[in-house]
Amino acid sequence: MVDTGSPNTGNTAWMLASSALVLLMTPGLAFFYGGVVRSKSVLNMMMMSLSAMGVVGVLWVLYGYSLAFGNDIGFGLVGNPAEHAGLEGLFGGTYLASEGAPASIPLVGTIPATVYVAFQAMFAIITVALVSGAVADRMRFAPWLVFAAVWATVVYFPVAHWVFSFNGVSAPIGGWIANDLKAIDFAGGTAVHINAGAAGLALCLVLGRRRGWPREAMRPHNLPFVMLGAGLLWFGWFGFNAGSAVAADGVAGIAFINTTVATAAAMLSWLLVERVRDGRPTSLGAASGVVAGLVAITPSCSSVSPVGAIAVGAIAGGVCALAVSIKFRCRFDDSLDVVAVHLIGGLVGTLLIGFLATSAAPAGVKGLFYGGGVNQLWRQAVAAGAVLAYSFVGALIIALLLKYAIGLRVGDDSELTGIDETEHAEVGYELSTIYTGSGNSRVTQDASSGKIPAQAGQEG
Amino acid sequence: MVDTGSPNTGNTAWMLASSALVLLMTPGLAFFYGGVVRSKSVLNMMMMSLSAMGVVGVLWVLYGYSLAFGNDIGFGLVGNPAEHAGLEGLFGGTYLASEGAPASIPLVGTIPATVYVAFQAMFAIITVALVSGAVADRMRFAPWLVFAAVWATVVYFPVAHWVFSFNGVSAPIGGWIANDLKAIDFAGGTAVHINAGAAGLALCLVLGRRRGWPREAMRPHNLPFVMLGAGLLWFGWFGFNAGSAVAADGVAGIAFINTTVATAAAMLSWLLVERVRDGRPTSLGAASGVVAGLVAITPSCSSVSPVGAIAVGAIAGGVCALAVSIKFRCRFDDSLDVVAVHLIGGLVGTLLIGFLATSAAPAGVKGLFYGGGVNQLWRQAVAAGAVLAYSFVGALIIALLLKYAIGLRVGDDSELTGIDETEHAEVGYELSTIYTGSGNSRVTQDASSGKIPAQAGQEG
Amino acid sequence: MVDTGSPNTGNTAWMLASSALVLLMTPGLAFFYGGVVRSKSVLNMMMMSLSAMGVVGVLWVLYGYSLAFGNDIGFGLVGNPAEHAGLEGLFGGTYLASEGAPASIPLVGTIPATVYVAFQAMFAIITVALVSGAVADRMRFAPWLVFAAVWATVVYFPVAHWVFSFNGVSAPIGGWIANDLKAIDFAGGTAVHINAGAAGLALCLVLGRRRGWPREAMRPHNLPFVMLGAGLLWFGWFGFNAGSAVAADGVAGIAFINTTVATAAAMLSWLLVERVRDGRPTSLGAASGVVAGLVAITPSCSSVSPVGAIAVGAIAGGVCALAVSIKFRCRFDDSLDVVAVHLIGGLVGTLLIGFLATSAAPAGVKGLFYGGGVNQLWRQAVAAGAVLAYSFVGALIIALLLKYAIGLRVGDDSELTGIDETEHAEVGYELSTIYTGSGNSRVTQDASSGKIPAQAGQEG
Amino acid sequence: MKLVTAIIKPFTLEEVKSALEQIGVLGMTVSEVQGFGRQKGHTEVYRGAEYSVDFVPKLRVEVVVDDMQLDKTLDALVESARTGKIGDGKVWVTPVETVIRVRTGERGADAL
Amino acid sequence: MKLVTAIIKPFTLEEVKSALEQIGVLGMTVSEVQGFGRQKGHTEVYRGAEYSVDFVPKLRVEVVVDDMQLDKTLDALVESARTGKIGDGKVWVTPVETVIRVRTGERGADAL
Amino acid sequence: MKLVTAIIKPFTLEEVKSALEQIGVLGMTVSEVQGFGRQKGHTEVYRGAEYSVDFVPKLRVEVVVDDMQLDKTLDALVESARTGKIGDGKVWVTPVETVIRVRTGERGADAL
Ligand SMILES: Nc1ncnc2c1ncn2[C@@H]1O[C@H](COP(=O)(O)OP(=O)(O)O)[C@@H](O)[C@H]1O
Ligand SMILES: Nc1ncnc2c1ncn2[C@@H]1O[C@H](COP(=O)(O)OP(=O)(O)O)[C@@H](O)[C@H]1O
Ligand SMILES: Nc1ncnc2c1ncn2[C@@H]1O[C@H](COP(=O)(O)OP(=O)(O)O)[C@@H](O)[C@H]1O
Repeated sequence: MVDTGSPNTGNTAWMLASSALVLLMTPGLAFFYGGVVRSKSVLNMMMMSLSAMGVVGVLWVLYGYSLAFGNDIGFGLVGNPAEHAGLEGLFGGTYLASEGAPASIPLVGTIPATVYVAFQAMFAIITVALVSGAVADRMRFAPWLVFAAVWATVVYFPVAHWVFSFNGVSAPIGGWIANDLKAIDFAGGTAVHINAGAAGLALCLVLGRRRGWPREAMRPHNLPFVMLGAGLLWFGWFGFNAGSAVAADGVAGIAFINTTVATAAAMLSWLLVERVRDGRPTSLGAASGVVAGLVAITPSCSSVSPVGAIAVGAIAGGVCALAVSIKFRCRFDDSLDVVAVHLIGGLVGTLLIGFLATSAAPAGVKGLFYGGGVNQLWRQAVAAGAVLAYSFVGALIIALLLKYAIGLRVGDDSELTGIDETEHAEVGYELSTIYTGSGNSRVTQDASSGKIPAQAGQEG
Repeated sequence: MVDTGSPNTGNTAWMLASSALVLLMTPGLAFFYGGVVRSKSVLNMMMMSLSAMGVVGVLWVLYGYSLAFGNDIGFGLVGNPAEHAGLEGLFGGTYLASEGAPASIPLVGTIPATVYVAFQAMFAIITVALVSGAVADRMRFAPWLVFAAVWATVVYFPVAHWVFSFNGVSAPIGGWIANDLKAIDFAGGTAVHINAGAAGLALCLVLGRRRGWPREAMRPHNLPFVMLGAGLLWFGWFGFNAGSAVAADGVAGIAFINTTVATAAAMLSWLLVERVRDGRPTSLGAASGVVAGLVAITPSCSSVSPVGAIAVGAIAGGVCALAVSIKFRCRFDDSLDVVAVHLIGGLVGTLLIGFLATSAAPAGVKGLFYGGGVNQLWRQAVAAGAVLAYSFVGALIIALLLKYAIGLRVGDDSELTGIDETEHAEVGYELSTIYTGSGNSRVTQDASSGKIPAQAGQEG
Repeated sequence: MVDTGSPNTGNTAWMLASSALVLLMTPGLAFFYGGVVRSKSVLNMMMMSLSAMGVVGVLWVLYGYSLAFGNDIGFGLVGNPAEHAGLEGLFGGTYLASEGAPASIPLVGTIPATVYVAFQAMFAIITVALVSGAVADRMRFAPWLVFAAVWATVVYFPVAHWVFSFNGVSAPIGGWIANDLKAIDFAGGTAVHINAGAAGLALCLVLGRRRGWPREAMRPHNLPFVMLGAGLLWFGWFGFNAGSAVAADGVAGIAFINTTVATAAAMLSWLLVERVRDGRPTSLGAASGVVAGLVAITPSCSSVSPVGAIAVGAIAGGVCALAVSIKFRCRFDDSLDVVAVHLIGGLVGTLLIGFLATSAAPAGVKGLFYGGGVNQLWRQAVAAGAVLAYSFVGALIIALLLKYAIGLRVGDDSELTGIDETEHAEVGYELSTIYTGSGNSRVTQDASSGKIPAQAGQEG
Repeated sequence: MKLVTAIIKPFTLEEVKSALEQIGVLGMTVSEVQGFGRQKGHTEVYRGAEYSVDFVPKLRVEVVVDDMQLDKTLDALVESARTGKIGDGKVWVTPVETVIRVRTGERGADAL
Repeated sequence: MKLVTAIIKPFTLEEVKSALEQIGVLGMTVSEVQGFGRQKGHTEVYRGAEYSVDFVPKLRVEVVVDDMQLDKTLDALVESARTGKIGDGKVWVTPVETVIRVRTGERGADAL
Repeated sequence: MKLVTAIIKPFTLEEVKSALEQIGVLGMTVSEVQGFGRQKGHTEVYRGAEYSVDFVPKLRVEVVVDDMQLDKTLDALVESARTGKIGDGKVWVTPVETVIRVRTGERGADAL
């Protein structure tokens, strides 16, 4: 339940910083994804992430936070959407201390409720953005916006309630995974990564493969952007993981160091797999290993030791590097490997807790290797399975409905020409002297005139 | 007045982080601006932002801070430049606590005075950098440096005093807008955005249009850079807005969530305008909507509710999206829409406070829609008008003086060839195998030899 | 020695943020470096930085931290590697306060030991990454990884002990430079910049010049990336310098403002040198000036006044701008000027303390110009010289051993074709419609099949 | 010897290439060009200003062939590059007096 | 049939294009090239090292025209591309034996 | 007048250029092309998928020369572009009927 009082400035400072860090992850993701697609789709790829910030940001304030963190309305399945609609009851009060009387505002734990809302908003945004990696190059923009809004509402907000809403923190009664099953998912291995990965799989199955995939090679057009994305993601992820302590304390400290070292280990093991399998360690591999490590340590950073974190990272990096072959084996076009990196990586991290958890870590739980038996392992498995299944089915239904209601895919022509030109009437780069040297495109109409016949791109 | 004592570590932690965040906004702006121009001007465009960090950074320490936050020397117009010249009196003391005796250093509020100085320095820097968007592709670099220094001194530092210097915070007596007019401008809708927008308008009027504008299309050369810029700006803006609480408290909290949701709403409404008017929602539109929303919520984030923030963002996004047509109607070449986004966006945000302010927000003021009548509205209007007029006239005079003293514009040839080559002897990108594959440019002279005849670029 | 207790949340918040900021510097460096090389080497250049995060990150947790911050095992030369192997003894305890009983965890100073470990880890990572600038375009990736691991172990970890390990902070007895010599190096002018610069010099001497250097011009391929790198470095450097206060206090405050203003001054003075010497102020010059200023203020930000910081920056910017000619005079191919910027810049900053230190600054030391005589100056000189010599000799030996053991250099062919293609089987950019427009590269084998004959690139 | 120059739509390159390989053409040179003709370009929108881009990205394929191979080559090119839509492109033939293989100095047909 | 190849300064393309359209040329193909000749290149400076770049960015405009159109075309090209400054470029004419429109297979003048 | 077109390896351009300058060639036009031929391309790997890139980056050098200069030019080109490795490229010669210097309108040899 939301108490009122005066916040701890140190914890609040860290959570404000963490919220900003997690927000930056979505632009970071836009570059990680945008660099991997071909140059004719870079803008659309980035727009899917950016637009998630718009759509989910607004919904979160209107009712999303309440669905996730409002008081449970039954069986730990979902919060009360009306409870804090428009953030009612989460702001106001005496903001500033005055002669003796301390500030007194709504708090969640030791921080202002609004800060907790903002921090959690960023999680909702990036989870939706992650899904877009599965549908590169071929999904119309309008259906994407609708999918983002509906999937967030029907799948993400409830699942966040299951996993992140602990009894008595933001509301008296929270979600079933956190409070009844007692699975450990510190920062979102299930709610964020398995969730997004399963949804991406469903969406790309409904959408179908890209023209020419897999025969035709679709080479990344800008690998430095991928590395920029990986760098920004790693940076922002400290807010994601260490911020999930909701305090600047020892829990944040171990989450931070574990996030650092697991990611380092995952990068190395992905590169090792490439060296052995492909003969060359690649920059895309290093960047992918970074993300795989970050994904796997997300649920587990509060329950393993730093050496355990090295193990988590090394295993995740290797497993995900091998998992990229699944889509070729099963012939589904998960264009940017959301399944291999986020679904598989999330599973690895969530399940390894059952083996590697040590009571010296904040979660204070013993895994199989530390004499804890399978008690924690099965809880982890159930949580992972439940989220996976619910998200996959939910996304599948939403995608099918949209497919038949408004259609999901761009035409073949526009896949050939490039979705940027046909969906957004733009091109990512204009470096040719044919244009920059002179005026070889005319302004046919400027913003001061009214509606124009939109007739972009019939190159096909 | 500057007290001495020992700082609140939590508030200091947040203000240190905020200062770093706001610094990052200027490189972010460099990419937002740099991506929109043609590839032959990208370096100059970025250099105008980067150089503002150099020029304004040094001036701020020498006398700028004192002009803005020194004790008022009359009518709330400007601070005493000598008061803290070289930051005299703002550092020193007992930095560290020692057996019992606490640290005792100069403070502003609860944080070290030096941190307050640094935080405010970043505002001065970015305001100057914002102006450069109006003069893309055609302004010589030396006059730009002079303009930056003079405009900062004559316009920004005093205006910052008017708006940001509250009695008894950094000095006993502060500025007239903050203390006498009591207009609300939490983080700089007037002092930063209206100020920069008006100056940009004046400067581009004096400078004149680019060769070929508006007939000739000047297409953005790197839209992913624009999105990178928008992402970094949004990220840094949390320091700008939530940092303006100068504490890690509930005020920062609501400023933070309002900044998030207003920006989200503005992005969506800009895209909606484009969809209707142009037939396509664009990535440049999404990025521009982000900035428009950030601009509008800047003055208002402490005085509206989260739902009010959605309204502020939605209105600003729509209005700015339509305002881009003004320059075509009136035929002034505000190259990167500093007027449409910053001047108009700043006006929207500043005036909307008069309508949407709610007493549940920290500012504790009632707007027209909350039964507060026009009492606040007219104050907002006066503040906006005063800053707009002063900045426009000031910039106009400075620009005219420079024009006749040293000239502002590059030659036609260099506008054709590209200002990067002629002003900076560089090109932004060198991707051709004609050069990278071999040695087809020779080193004619290396850094070990002396002065060279500079004779760059006669391609025209 | 590591005490246990409950951390100061404000200081911890700032150190968590600082650690994240310093981590971001390495991707920032990857862009600063990656933009300067030719497009055929951009990925390898970035990979050298990224891989340092992997290799050093893991070693740091295993034994690196102990070598640097474990209790001294003799003469202040190195810490006890076994002391905290795998961070043993640095985590655990009561993480959360419970009814009355406060949290009690291992601390370093007022922050969790794990946070201190993480913060210092980032220093080790970036120091190794800095070295790579000297060996652009021509060093095989595997030997680089080995060099990084060995040099970090044999050179960086001990030198960090000398300079950063103060008696009684992380262990009872620390390093000789910090405790016996009492030279001032607040954030790493010697341990980071002189250290990396000297190693880079040794490595590039052993490696030899690039094919065609210096006759053939090797033009930067992406200067906006260089500016992005400079921006991210400046941003992250606030964590580096102000974070070195290990608290959110007045020391951090003055370090922060000095870092801001010295960097601004250095940018301006580098541009001035270029204007006079070359006839044009360049964007590469501005970015290089930023880094030179950051390097020079790193050791001195706690011991000079803000006006002193302007002097430090202005001198460093000018000296480094002139120092880039040394490699041409002496004909060694320090490809990205690690010597001119980091070695020289580090020396300038370290020695200037001996002149410009003022007792009003936290270090409380008087330099020559403030009546302190040469007492501090000689200490600075000894520290700089010791680190320079040890690092140079250490790197030279390691490089020579590797050269004869496994070889360091790629073949001429691959230098012609591009190291990205031959070492990483990738190209940085693929913008041509020859590929993006259609399927003109076939997938010959996908990840679902096994090992492939690696036969990349025989274009030469 | 003839030089056959074909302006084609980018995405047809792969088919063109294999069609030429089929009839025994051993080499070709491809470059990126911008075409102007009957096929109209596309429209771009930036901050409400509509830009009409008249040029259309095309590829130029150059093949030097022996006279007897000419007709086969033209047929192969035209077949494989055709989509039937406007903008499919042109093929033109110019006479070649000598061809030399740089590596060996061989001339004429042997140089191909 | 003739192939007219013109090397021009990039910023003259728009005028060249409209000049050609005026005289009824229906299509052309443009590509980016680097030119070397009397016009000297420019100088770049990186960290104090001065680099001299000998090549100058130019555009190559290729137009296939009917013999009777040749002179009109040459005049139009030379007029519209001329700035009078060194480096304005060259125009050269080579014989074309056949032209085919890919879409229809038409040959000769009809293919243009 | 002849048009000499050479397809060469990028890194040989500088030598080719100076070889041509030596024999008094005053100008040339260079463009980037992708070559397909005996020389095999390279392999790239992305997330375990191996991509074979068939095209090899080459440069096209075009020189218009006077007939008497032709042989000198061909020799210079072939000498300077040769590395002896497969993929060195081709040189071909086509007849040129007219050359015009845009700046002056001069025709023929004077236009070069
Ligand atoms: N007269 C010409 N000379 C050179 N190239 C031409 C000419 N006419 C057309 N082209 C090239 O052929 C391409 C296709 O021509 P276009 O008229 O658009 O379609 P189509 O070939 O179907 O009639 C153009 O984009 C241009 O590159
Ligand atoms: N002999 C040549 N063969 C092919 N192209 C040439 C030749 N001479 C010049 N050019 C091209 O024409 C362009 C202009 O030539 P240049 O000598 O610089 O100026 P001008 O044409 O005014 O004499 C050059 O940049 C080059 O692209
Ligand atoms: N028949 C051809 N027509 C046009 N260009 C060709 C032809 N054959 C080869 N080329 C060009 O020459 C280059 C080198 O040819 P290749 O067969 O690879 O080596 P070599 O010239 O040593 O036999 C190719 O990359 C291609 O650009």
